Amino acid sequence: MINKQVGDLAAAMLGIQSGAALMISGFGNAGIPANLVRALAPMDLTGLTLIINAIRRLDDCDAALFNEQRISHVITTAFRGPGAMPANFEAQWQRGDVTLEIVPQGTFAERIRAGGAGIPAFFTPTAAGTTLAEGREQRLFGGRMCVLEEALKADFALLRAQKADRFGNLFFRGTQANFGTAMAAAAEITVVEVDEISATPLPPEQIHLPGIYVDRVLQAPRLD
Amino acid sequence: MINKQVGDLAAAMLGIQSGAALMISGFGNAGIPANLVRALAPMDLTGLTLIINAIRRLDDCDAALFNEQRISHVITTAFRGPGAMPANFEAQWQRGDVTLEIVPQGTFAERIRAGGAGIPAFFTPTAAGTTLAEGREQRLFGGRMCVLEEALKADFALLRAQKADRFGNLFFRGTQANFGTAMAAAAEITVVEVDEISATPLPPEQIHLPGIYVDRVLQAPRLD
Amino acid sequence: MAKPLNRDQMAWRAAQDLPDGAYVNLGLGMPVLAASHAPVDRDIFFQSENGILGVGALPEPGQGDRELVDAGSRVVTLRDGASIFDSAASFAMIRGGHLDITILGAFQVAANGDLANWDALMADKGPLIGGAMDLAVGARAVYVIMRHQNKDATPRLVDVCTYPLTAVGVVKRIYTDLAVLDIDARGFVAREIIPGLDRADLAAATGAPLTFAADCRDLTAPKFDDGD
Amino acid sequence: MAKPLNRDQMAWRAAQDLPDGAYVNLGLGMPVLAASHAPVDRDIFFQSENGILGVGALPEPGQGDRELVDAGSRVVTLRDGASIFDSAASFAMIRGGHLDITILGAFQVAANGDLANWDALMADKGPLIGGAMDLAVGARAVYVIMRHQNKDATPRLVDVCTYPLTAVGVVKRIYTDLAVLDIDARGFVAREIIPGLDRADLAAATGAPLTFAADCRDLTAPKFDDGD
Repeated sequence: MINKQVGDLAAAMLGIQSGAALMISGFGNAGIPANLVRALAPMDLTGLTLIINAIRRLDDCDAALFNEQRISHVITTAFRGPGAMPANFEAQWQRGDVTLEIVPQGTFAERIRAGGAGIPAFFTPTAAGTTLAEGREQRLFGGRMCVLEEALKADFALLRAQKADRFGNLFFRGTQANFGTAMAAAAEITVVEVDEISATPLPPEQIHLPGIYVDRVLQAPRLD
Repeated sequence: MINKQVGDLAAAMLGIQSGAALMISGFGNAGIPANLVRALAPMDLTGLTLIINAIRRLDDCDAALFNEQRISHVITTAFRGPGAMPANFEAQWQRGDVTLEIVPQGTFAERIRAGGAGIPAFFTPTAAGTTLAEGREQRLFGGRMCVLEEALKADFALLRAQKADRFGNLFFRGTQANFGTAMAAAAEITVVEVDEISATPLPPEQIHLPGIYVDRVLQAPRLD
Repeated sequence: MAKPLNRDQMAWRAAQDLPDGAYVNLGLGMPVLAASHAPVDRDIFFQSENGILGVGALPEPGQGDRELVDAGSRVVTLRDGASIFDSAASFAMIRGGHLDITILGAFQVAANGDLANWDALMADKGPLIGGAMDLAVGARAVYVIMRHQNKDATPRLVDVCTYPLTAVGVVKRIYTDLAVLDIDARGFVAREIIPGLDRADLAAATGAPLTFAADCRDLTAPKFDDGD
Repeated sequence: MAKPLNRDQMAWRAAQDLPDGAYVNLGLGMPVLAASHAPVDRDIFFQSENGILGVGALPEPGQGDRELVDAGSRVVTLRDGASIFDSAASFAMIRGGHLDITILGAFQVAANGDLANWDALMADKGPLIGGAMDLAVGARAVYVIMRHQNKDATPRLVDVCTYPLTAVGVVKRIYTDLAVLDIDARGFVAREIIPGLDRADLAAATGAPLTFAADCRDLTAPKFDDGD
């Protein structure tokens, strides 16, 4: 019998190892898997790659990840925090402890979607003719210059949703879904924290992400 | 004020001209825009390109389209009908009156999705190493041979849904959506026939396709 | 005398290899019969390429929702935990490697796993390709159900496919009316053979070198009356 | 003496050009102010790149759903007819050319429509790119709201952008504190200019040749007290 519910954070995070690539969903304060993220720092990992829309959200969520220098590479659309002082991760980037790949947000979303959809690469007009396209393959389609972009995949995806059932089907509230649906399909193992695990199957019309993309669901309260 | 409801078939079909490329949704008997399709034959058009998953569904729906030789090109995943006698369109293909592009169904869906998503081309492993890939650009990604496929777009998309509101938001019942969501985004003008036009806005959690992709909705009973 | 399996028996045998918790796509024809033969104590999700994960039983005749159909255009129901989505999402699921198993029909399978199942080179017939090419490259394991030979006794397990390929080197296992075979570095490897059939006769019915697994055993199935 | 528009006035002016029925994405900063200045008799859908079509008013402080936020991470509400989707779908909408208008902030706009709005080459600051590149290539019309000059009086309307580009040749219209300008084959074309400002002074404040439309008129806006 399929039952994707896990009982605690240890079971949720099982198998994440040093050197792993992690996708972390969330936009603004919506859909942030804060319980899972905060479980990372104590795991004594090094050399992590993070694939995350806005890295400063992570700094807000658990700066210990950076304090303990667990992260070596970041793929993101927004590396800079607001304010005059660099955020913790930013100082590490300046010292060269963290390397960085900056990606336009739509290309970021589409590369992750491609990773889950079996599309290894695609052309997009985004960033054509800019410094981000330098040294990359560009080609005209219909008179428009486009850049070749490759899919993103990961070992684990961490996300937050409102509801799950034992099959791993997910219902997102508000704008919780954001990068989560694409990340769940692009990662080998997808771990989801939810407000509620429904005792009955979610009705099909409530399912935003089919359970086939979800490996573990953990009930955990929303953290601020 | 946005109001995408149209009052009759003539308004729904307005602007479809000879030489137009039409996407027609439907899989099996689900989501077939039969009212709209049957309105095509009497319009005195020629040189139409049809982008449709299974061309024999159209033959079932309104063979007059083929009788009157309105169609000159078909992009499809299934051209053959069952049974010993060739269907009407098949005879025309044999005579060379209709030309044909045959596409694997997943590539068909993804090319249409790409057309609506601003992705001009993508690589896919589907059909690599087969006769369908002959003469096409192939490239290895991660040790796997892939074929370059270009986006499909159209002048009009015709689909059927269960419910719409004045904003053009759509709710699909059962497996009605199939190619419709992708086609609506890939066509310049999207026309939808529905069982019901809701007097109040569809609630966000019921919307399968945002109204931005829909230009006209017509209330019309499901035809067999 | 050795009695070949009928259609339902072949489908039944394939269905026994679907593990608990599996996500499975079944092709039209014999493969889709496997759904009704899956062990009832296993929690299996059947995917339909037109946008269902979790196809349920067929409804009573005249019942069911005519806007809810499977890849064979049959009106179907949904099982507990099922979800519905559009074709682009369905093939993202298929192509993206999320299905554990697909079972397909075939005209020919080659000893290197090449699959030919979409174009039998019928004169004057338009092509029909459907979702087979995507399933064949996308599923984690590709199994085939087909008769071991054509009606004229020419082999369907071959050295090199003569029909146009669906995909290159993808087939892992074949269920025929005579045997269950795996494909590995040795080529075709018989794992099960119907009782009473000589190994030499199976090899003769196979169009490429045939190895027998060390533990090759009898292929048996319950009786099904499928009018075959 | 000519009084430059303040932030709200610039946003108000831009908002007057949003037609009834338009689908519009507003960038962070001044552009997003345009939403509250849109004429109330027009039915306009504001898109938020994180997955909303139909952003409504801001909720009362302390109200609203904290899991429903806009691209600026503000808790928002939904308007009638709004829909919600994920980021991949949102950028498919953006990149696919479905939005009628995007209004963005900018550091520089060149006379050929080149846009620079993501990297001001600040030393020791990590990059922040967000969705601007996708919006700039995807929307049917790209409008910019920005001050006409930097604080040191260097121009932001330039011959060639010196900051890294966001997109090539995309900007169609610019709303500044001094003027409304279109970009066409002639380069910058002033359509409106604030009362009391000499045309020669506007040209001097512009870092590329400036043409005046035959019907160039006064740029006026209601008073808004934005503390600017």
